[in-house]
Amino acid sequence: MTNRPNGKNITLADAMRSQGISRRSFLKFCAATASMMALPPAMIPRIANALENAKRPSVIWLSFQECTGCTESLTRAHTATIENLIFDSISLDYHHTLQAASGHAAEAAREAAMEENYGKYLLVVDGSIPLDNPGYSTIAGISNYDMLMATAKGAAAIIAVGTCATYGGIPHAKPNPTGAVSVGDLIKDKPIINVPGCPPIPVVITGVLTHYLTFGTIPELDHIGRPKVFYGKSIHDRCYRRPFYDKGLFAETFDDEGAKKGWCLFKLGCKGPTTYNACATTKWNNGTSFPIEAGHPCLGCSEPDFWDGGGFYKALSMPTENISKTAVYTAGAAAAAGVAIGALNRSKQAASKKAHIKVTVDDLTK
Amino acid sequence: MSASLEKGINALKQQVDSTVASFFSSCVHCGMCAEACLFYTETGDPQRTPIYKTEPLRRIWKSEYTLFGRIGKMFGLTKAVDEKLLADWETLVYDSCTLCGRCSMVCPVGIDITLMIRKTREGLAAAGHAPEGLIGATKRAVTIGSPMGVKLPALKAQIAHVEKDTGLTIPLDVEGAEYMLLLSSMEIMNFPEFIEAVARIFKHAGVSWTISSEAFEATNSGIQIGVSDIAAELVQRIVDAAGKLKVKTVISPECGHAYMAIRWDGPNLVGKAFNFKVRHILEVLDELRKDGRLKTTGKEEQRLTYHDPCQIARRGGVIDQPRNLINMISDNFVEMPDTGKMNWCCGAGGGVSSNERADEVRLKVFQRKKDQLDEVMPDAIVSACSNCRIHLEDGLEAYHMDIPLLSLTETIAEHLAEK
Amino acid sequence: MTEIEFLNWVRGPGFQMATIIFVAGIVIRIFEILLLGRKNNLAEAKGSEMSSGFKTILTRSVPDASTFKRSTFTIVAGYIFHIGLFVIIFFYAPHILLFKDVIGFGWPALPTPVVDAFAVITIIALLAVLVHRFNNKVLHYLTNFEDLLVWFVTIAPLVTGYIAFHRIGMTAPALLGLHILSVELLMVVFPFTKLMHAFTLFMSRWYNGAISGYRGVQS
Amino acid sequence: MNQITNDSKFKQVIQKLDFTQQREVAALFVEHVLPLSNDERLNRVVKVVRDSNASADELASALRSAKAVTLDSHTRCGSEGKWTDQAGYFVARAATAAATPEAQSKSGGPAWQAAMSSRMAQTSVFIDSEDETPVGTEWQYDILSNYLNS
Amino acid sequence: MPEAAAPQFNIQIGNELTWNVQPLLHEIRHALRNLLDSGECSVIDLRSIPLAPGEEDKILSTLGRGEVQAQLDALGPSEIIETQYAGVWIVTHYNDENNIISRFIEITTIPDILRSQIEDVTAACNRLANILTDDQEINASSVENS
Repeated sequence: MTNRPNGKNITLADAMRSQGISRRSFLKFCAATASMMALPPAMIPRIANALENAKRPSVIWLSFQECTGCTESLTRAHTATIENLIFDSISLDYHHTLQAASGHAAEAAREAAMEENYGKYLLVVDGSIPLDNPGYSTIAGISNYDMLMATAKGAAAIIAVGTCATYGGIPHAKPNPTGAVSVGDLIKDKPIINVPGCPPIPVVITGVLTHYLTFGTIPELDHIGRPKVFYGKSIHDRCYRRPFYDKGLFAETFDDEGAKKGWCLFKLGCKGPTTYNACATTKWNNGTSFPIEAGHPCLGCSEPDFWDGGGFYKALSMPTENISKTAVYTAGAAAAAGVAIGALNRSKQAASKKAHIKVTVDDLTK
Repeated sequence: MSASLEKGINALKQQVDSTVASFFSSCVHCGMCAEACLFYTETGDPQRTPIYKTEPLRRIWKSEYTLFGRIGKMFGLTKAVDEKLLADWETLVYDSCTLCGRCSMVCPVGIDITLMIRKTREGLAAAGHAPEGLIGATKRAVTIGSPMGVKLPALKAQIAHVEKDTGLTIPLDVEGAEYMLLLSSMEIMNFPEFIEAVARIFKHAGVSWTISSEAFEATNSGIQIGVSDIAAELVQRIVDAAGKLKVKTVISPECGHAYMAIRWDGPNLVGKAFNFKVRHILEVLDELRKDGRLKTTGKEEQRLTYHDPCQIARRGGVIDQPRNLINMISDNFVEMPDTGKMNWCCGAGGGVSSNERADEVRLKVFQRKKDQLDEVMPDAIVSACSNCRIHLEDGLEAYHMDIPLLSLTETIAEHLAEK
Repeated sequence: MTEIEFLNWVRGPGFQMATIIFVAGIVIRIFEILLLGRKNNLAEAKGSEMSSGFKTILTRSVPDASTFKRSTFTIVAGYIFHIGLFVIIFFYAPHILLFKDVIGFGWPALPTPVVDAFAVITIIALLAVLVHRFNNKVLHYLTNFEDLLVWFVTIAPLVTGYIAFHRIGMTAPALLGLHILSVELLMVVFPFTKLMHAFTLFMSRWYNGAISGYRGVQS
Repeated sequence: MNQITNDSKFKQVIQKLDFTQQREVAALFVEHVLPLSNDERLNRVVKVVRDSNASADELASALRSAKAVTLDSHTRCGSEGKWTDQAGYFVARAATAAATPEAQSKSGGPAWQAAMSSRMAQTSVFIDSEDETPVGTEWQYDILSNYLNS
Repeated sequence: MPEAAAPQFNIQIGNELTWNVQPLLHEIRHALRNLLDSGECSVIDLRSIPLAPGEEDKILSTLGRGEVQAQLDALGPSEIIETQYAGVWIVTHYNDENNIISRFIEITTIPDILRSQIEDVTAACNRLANILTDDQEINASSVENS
């Protein structure tokens, strides 16, 4: 994010031109974005117009229990792409991974931005929040919880980036030692856009930002807060290997004929059927490919608790626990119980025989 | 006069063993047994579905011998056996079942339903819910020695007769004879010619045989009413007599349940394996045929069919012998549909005939036999059970059919080759 | 609780509980039955219990002609849904994976479309069976709550499984979760109901064959 | 023709008779024991059988009613047997034998069958009265002799 | 490459046909008529229409290539071609890795993106002016050129 002109009143258009990006490129970007967000082509001019005049909104980015993978995913782009184009269009006033300032200086910057844009700034969060013991994760002596609550107060909307922020993610995985929770678990009074994924697809973030910048609203969300545009269909439904699933042609191992022929990876633990994300369409690395295309099953990383699904290589139809052990132990115990009950029955039989009084012809009537 | 619900329940408890438990555990309520039971097919009354008749026993099994049933009992979920249940079931268990065993042959999960109805009778009888007729017969069997009150003098008189008519001697109480012949009261009273037939055949084949004056009665009302104690007592009489006369083989006559009683239930009732063999008269005759000791002449021209008595064929295992014998004396033998082990009962076995209350239904369900006979239109029906014989005659009469009934043994005797 | 959390539960703790009840229930009942024992027969045998017992286990699957005529529907429908269930449970690839995971080995699966067809036929057969239960005089008379419960827990996995495979209506995790849940319901109900016949059938058929084989009649 | 004094002679003589004669003799035997049965239907049967020019139909219906009486009078399995009643049953069987046409007639022929059954009828009467009074058969020899002599 | 159909720009469930080809072509015809009658342009986003593998190619081959073919180099290449049906254009945007990021069928006399954009023209004008006002730059550049 180099040679970016500062100052809050510069529009996106200015920003781009100062980077020598032609308006054609801009139009192309708008078209691509519209297409990607399934907006009618008729909207393209409006998007263009909106973005050109959009004042760069203040964005505060908080990173809690996370691995910086999300930030990586978003900043990975090494050439001028529509993704970082969008980042150039915002004023990233606080992001302790990217900003130069640190410690108290950084916090000061955050407080300043909050004050200046109270009620207007966008809050982006990656990472989950530990509730067990604030000591698990603090920034400048401030617990994640306090920082989130304080910063959320003045936010216009919150974008939870990555599965940790949206659903607790890896820190929340059993046994969840830090008592990690998601942003949504703590904040109920602000619009929250969940952008899950480990990491999430960059264009999804920019798409959401674009939408926000264009319409000033948040996009339509599904029942767990994800933008329908990107999370509306499951990997399975969009998977180019789906026909093999329907036919029942599966790769058994990573190196067998099936794998070579590109057959379905269900048996290798693919979570595509139960995972809702845009990987199969938008792809990764600027649309190069996505895990299944690379021959690896989907981990289901954009779904809650994807880490507790019984292992990445366990097929969806397999139990997550060790059932054979359970069965054997149960059978053993039950056998013992069975013998006991059997003995009980035998004694009952014997008792009835003992209680038997010889029936003679005189005992046939009352 | 001391029958009681407690005794009944206790008796039912005694009946439960691994067979009963596995049978009840397997029933899926498919209803196929109904289609195998002439008491259902001819009346269309679903109550008469065989497995339904075992309800009292089922309840005991469930509430006493299954963990889940016991738990259910604590919460009053498992149905109990009470006076009313037994009273309601009396007509199902005694009037609507001849213990013919056909349901046991078709049950897809292999339940021996008949066995369980038989066991259910133990409970009902002990609780005082046996039919009058059967109680009467049982009393006579125990006190007089014959369900029909036939006393030794009567037998002697009939014997005297036969001897006069045939000039043969009927050996009475001959020690060391090879065979000891049992008779059913039916034969003594209604078909004394059976004695004659046996006498002639055995003379012909040179068989050493005898009749015991102490235990000539083959029938066993204890089996029909379902009281093992009494059944055992009646069997014991025969065992004692056989021991006393040191016979090698006891012959069960042309009577269905008598064979079941002495051949299959006997040893288990007295709790001791017999030291003599038990054979049905037809088995004996077929043996003689095999050994070439039984020779016949001439053939019956008329079209013959054979009615398999349930307890002798399906429940007794004597199926081929009668056919071998009939083929000796007939070139015109036809099988009814559903024959042998799948034959339909005449409708009067298992004590139904001694239970006046069942007279009506007994004749109603005869329709099944009629339909069977209509398929083959025989000139005469051969059988090997006096009870079947009498009831078939009744039924044919009631259904205005004129087909004579023949005893297989007697018919063979008619064809004995002169020596 | 999100669908995925639900799915994880039915695949994890739920399935474990179901397995415990299923296995314990069956083992206890089998012991309960066999330990009751039975008196040995003192009558002179005319045939072998063993051989005719085992023979009957097989022969009872084939009804005699006249029985078939009298109970055609019951037999045909029964055959269809039993075979159907067998194929679907044991020859659908994802199911085989489950068995492989539990018992350690698997076997080749049938093509999914084939299994799919079986599912449709089986569901139809089970529906027909229910209708028959109410229309047939005897069945109507015998039918109790247990019969209906068992019918329900049997058809439920079929229907939910069919819907889950074709992804109709709810989200995929919810559908899959429901399917697994319905199977767990079946497993839990199994030992307490006539479903036990799947195991005890072999005993009762054997006993039946043994009892009459001992008297020289192949039942 | 000399008197018949024993069963073997009795049997021989009967076998010599032709079927219609046998029938007539049978009828006479039945008639003799008729009092032991309290079923009037048998009277008619005897009448028809005795009537040498009775039509086939008449004989047929006679046979039917004779059979009917047999079934009605026999003691059913398990029910208490009353020998005095049982006598009626054997009378009926004698009548049946007499009315049976040649085709279905059992060995020994109608006369012999009737003779045996009517003897059993007589025996039955005495069974209940415990004393072992041997039932005479001479009356049958007489009836036969008379029949031949007439 | 796996035997499975190479990942398409427009991936659909299964490989059974969607039967969207004919309707789409009809839509294009109506749009053309509309263009003639009222001069109104229209754009169809190909991603927004479910198509089975092969169906997209079917559409493209049906429309074929016409006289105009333009290349654009803005944030990765773009291809603008007029099909053999005048007024029907196909605009395809690629990213730097030459993956299609969007594809439109435009029914117009000339796609907007081909036109020089006023903003760019303004910027161009300024840049040129700056250059002309500074001779050294020209000389310098000419020296370099020589």
